[in-house]
Amino acid sequence: MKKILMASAAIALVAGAAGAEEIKLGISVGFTGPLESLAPQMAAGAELAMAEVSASGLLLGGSTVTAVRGDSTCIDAAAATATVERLVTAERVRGIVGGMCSGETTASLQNVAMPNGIVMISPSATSPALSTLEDNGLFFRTSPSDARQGVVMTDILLERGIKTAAVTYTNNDYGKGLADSFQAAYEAAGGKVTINTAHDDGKADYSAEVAALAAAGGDVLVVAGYIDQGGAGIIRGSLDSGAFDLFNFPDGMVSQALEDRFGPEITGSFGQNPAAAGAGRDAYVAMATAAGFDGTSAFSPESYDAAALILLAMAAANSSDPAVYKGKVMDVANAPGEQILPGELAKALQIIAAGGDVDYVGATAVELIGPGESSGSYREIEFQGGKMNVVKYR
Amino acid sequence: MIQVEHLHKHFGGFRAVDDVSISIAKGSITGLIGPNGAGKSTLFNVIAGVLKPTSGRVLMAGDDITGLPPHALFTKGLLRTFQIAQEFSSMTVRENLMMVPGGQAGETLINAWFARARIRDEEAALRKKADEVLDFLTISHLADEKAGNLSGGQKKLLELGRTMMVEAKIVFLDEVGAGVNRTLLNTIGDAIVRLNRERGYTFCVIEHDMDFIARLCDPVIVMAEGRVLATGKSDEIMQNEAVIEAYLGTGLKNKVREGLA
Amino acid sequence: MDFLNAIVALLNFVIIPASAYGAQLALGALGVTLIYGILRFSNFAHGDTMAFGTAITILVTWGLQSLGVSISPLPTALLALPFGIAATAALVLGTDRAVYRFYRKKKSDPIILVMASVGVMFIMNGITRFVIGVRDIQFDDGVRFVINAREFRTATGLAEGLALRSTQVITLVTAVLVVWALFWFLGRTRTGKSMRAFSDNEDLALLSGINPERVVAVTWIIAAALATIAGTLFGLDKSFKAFNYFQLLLPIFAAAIVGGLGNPLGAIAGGFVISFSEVAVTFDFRKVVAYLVPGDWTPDGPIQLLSTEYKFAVSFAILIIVLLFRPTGIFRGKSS
Amino acid sequence: MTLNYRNIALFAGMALLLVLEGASAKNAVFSGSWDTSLGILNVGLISAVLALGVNIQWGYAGLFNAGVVGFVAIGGLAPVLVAMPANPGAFSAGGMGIVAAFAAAVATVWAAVLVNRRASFQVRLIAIPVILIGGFLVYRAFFGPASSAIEAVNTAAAGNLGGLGLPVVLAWPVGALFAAGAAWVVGKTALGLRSDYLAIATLGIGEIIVSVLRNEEWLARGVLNVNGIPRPWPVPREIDLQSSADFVARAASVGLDPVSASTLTVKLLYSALFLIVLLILIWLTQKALASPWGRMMRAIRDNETAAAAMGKHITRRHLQVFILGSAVCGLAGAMMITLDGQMTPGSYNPLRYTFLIWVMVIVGGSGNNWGSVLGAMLIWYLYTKAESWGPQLMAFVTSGMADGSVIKAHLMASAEQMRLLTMGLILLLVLRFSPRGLIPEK
Repeated sequence: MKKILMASAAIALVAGAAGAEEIKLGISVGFTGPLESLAPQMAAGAELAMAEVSASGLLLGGSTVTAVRGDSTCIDAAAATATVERLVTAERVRGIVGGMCSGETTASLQNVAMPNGIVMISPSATSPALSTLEDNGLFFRTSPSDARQGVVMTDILLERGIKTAAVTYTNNDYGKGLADSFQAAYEAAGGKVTINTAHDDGKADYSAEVAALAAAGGDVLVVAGYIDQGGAGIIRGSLDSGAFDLFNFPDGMVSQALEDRFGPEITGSFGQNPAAAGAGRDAYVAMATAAGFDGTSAFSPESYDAAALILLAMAAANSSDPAVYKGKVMDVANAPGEQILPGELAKALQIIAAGGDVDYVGATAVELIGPGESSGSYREIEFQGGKMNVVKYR
Repeated sequence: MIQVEHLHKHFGGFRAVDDVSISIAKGSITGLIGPNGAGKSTLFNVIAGVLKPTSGRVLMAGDDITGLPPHALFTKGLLRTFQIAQEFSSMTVRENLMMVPGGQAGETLINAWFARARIRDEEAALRKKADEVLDFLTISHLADEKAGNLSGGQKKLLELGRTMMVEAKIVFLDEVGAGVNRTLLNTIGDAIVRLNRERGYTFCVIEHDMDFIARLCDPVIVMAEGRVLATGKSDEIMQNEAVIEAYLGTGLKNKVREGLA
Repeated sequence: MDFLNAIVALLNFVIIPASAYGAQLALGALGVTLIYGILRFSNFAHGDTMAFGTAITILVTWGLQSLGVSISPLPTALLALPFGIAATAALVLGTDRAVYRFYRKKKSDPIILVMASVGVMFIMNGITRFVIGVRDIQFDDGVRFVINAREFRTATGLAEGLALRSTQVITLVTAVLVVWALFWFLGRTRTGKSMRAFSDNEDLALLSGINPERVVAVTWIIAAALATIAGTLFGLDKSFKAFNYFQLLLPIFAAAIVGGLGNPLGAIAGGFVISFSEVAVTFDFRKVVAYLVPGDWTPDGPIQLLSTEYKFAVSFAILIIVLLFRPTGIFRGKSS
Repeated sequence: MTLNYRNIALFAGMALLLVLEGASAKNAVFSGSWDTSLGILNVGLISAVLALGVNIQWGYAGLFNAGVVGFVAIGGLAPVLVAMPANPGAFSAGGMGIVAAFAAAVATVWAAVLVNRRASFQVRLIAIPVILIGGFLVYRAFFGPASSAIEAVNTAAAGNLGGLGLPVVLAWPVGALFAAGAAWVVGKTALGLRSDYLAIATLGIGEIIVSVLRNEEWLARGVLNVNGIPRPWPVPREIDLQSSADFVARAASVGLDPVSASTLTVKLLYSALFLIVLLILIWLTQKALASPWGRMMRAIRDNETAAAAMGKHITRRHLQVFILGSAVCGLAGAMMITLDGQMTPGSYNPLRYTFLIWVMVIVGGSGNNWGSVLGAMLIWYLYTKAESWGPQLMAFVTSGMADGSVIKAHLMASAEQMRLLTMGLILLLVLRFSPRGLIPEK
């Protein structure tokens, strides 16, 4: 054992220096479990960024990047910890895109990533608790925290003159956190939340939830859920029963699937998701389509951005050692520097190699503030004529 | 010892036990006979607390014991055996006996963990007693056999043995002779008589073997179609018109059926 | 007018959705109860059997759609249903041969069969995902509404809308047909009668010359058909996602048990008891009450017994209360 | 366990798997990481405790508890309430209201039970619903304001009652007590039911307990999770070790880098703690099984009718083992939360915490404590390893196919699903070919 440990320590030392190497990045998302339908697109997104960098041959003297997938199950902290343990100590990954859900992310961060000094960038864990967690500067996320979106939603609703809203949220920390922060912001701004109630994902039937929402009433229904989970059931039920025909869709809902499924029926409904002005998101969606997966699926763009950030930070630090490049993540994500969109990673690497600055914008307008989370700019979308149209960016 | 007063047990419209009043005297070996479906086993099961009566009372030494659960009756000294022997099949014969006495110190978990010495003494005493019982029943050689491997008759003996592990006041034996060969039946009969004489057990025995009943029982109660037909000494019963008719009736019916078949 | 509004609101949000959901649960519970009646164990794999059947039906539906076959205004999936049933029947018969028959021959304790069904559940779970993946799939085509809420409002001038989806109607009609067919089968045909005899008294049935393996096979085929139909109707009405069908297992069990295991009538009643209680106990009656009382009496807060977070707990609370008073269900089911 | 060669070999084999996991070079089967190996061992030890709890219920008494997840969850509540710091002002805001609400609930149930026992049928028909609904409204009147008041205190970071700030190890027996309390209520109501009905009633009760934990934010923040549960004595934090010069020097003296040394130290200390708990439990359960108490329990499981006729109080004994088994499950739940360092009510899923535990008990050998321990270790090992084996197997299977082939993409995409499928397959194979498990009850 001693020998092996020494050997691996030696490898780690060697890996720290620049020179072509095979860099492994872990992807820890819930391929099984309640959000299993989102995981494949997230992993594909992250792998897309890695492939792009590998193909460019411009990272750390032509290093290649390989993805190692791990199943975090989304809900089982023990299994997630074991998975990340494997990624870190056996696969020797140099960074992790993940975890998926806040609970599992916290567990694997505190029990594995932090002790081993590995950088984790979560595309989808949004819990405010993660902002205050002690993380040794190792944890970042490309999804904005709930508090920010709550404020953006409030602005959008009030600008549209909507004074009462019913809120239904998916019963996990993402949904609950978002719904609560929205309610706080909205009511502080003079709006009225008629009801703020949960729906469980993966349940058989949502007529009870729709009935309760309908009874409470409101000008708009805020669906803080996931499109291919309970969120769709709630919308279906609300539309069919005539309970609501105007909706607000937060980031977990805004996707191609929403347009495909409900487009013509939800004319006038609106939503917001992280994206900056410019072609970032569209570029990503096009790349995803070319690669054969749905880039609009929730948290798939965030996953691409998370992987890209790790790799650009490595380039900027001229090292694949997390202890070194962790300090560069904020630098590459934020201004000053040239703005980088999806598909432009090679360009970014060239700029970095030439000693320039980059400001990674990516598919979701990444802007990291404070303790390494995305402050995010949002785009407001609206459905007209069965299509999802961008109204403006904020 | 036991008084049964106006006991009814109905299953839907079927009156399995229909207004039965009997009494079992202390120290007696009372026989309970009757053709199949006469309600003997149902009566047993009501007295033993397995079935709740539709109406009526059961008294034991003057106390009302109607509807008490089986484990409560056990503590009052009322024990029973079953028509089909109910052994603890995965336990050894000796264990089958040793588990019987109630209130063993080792049956509480705290003692099981922390009063080991006390349990050791208690177990030694129980083991000795169990071996005595096995001796009495002449099945000592089977002590370490799994009870599930015994023959039907041996299981019946074992059941009888279980009643000997405690000071029973009254023991109900349900068809002790069913599936038991003649030699073993005699052994069981001897055991019953000895228990009755030496330990003062009261017995109530359901049996089809008339010789067995005649040898052991006094008095004998005859049931048919849920009612008590007659009560008396065995030789009187054999002469009783109603009894003969009840038995012969079925007998004749059987004959006729056989003839047709 | 207000009274009518109250009635319409109740119909729209409680009675219609709960009836459709109840019919889906009832069909699922019928399968569970039938297997319990004949094979004497609770089949934990039933939810995943439903998922498998639906997955095959969806694949065939896609095939038919690409061939341009359609039975508009009805959904194409109805046409694909027989294929789904056939495939599912083959799968469960194979499972019976590979797994359950061994324990049946050995006369194992029923609980061992329950455990085996848990193993089968895990495996079917995987197979379904291998076949069709983990995504949410919408596969209903044809006409969506019989009555549309908005049109209803304009047509009647009422403030409340009433919606009736075609899938809800299809669900109820199919459920009635299936239940009728099942009872006709059990009551009138020779095989059905022998199944009932077998369920009532296995030994007696064996003595009277019934072939148990045949009865078991027929039971599995019927259960597969029920599962596929229930799963497809459910998927048409909502959408298909493999994960949801495991979750569906719990209310289905609740329905089968509330009604009394092994009792087909009980399963149907149980399905509706569970669906109506889930919707009604967590229903906010404010809107309905507001129509019925004078204006200023209208309450501010919600009038509901429990918030919807607990709707799932409601079905089980009802299950437990029923069992406390009737340990084998409303219709007195079997107990092994 | 009889100390025969077979059983020793089985445990040695299990140990060998873990050693190979740690010591071998990284290959397709083993990860070659001691961290992974010890990580599996630690959760395996907790799973062994959990499996012992289930074995007490199923193996000793034949009670099929399909609501294990509920008792694990309720045990997991203990570390939050015992070890977390208090949320200042929360108790004064609504603590008394909560107490009053529960007093009202208990009084209601008590009154209903009393009426049910004493009154005539007609009175009962009216009185019981009136009492229940009236009591429920009183309960709600106290409970609603109190819980919102608590949730309003420091909402973003806490919003719950908080804990007592005591050492987390104390939470383990408390978790057992919580679960025992819940089991008493459940047992009183459900244990009269027969086999399948009991199974499904407990399945439902488990779901109810979990949904309460998910939705009552005042208690343990519901789905918002509680993070940062303190570590038990004597387990330090890795980063503290890494920053201790003394530790780094000692690590270097045995040829370890500080990071691996710290993670391994922490894991080994956890293993020691869990092992102590497990050994105490095994001692207790083995002694109980070998005592007259165990003989009585076996008799009851063998033949309830005869045991009742021999004076054994079946319902009381069933209740006892149900409570004992659930308490052990609760203990395991508390240990699990301690190891994770957080309470996430959303993670209590019956597949993982009921059915997987069942697989452990069956595979190990129901009725046999050592069997349960072995089964738990083995199944947890396989469950963890299947996560990486599944995709590798698929990669192997599809290696002959052309890149970009639809079938290959489809198979690779489904690879993660191998995990549950494997568990099902193992369960079926064991049930079929070794129905009494790896270490059968003697």
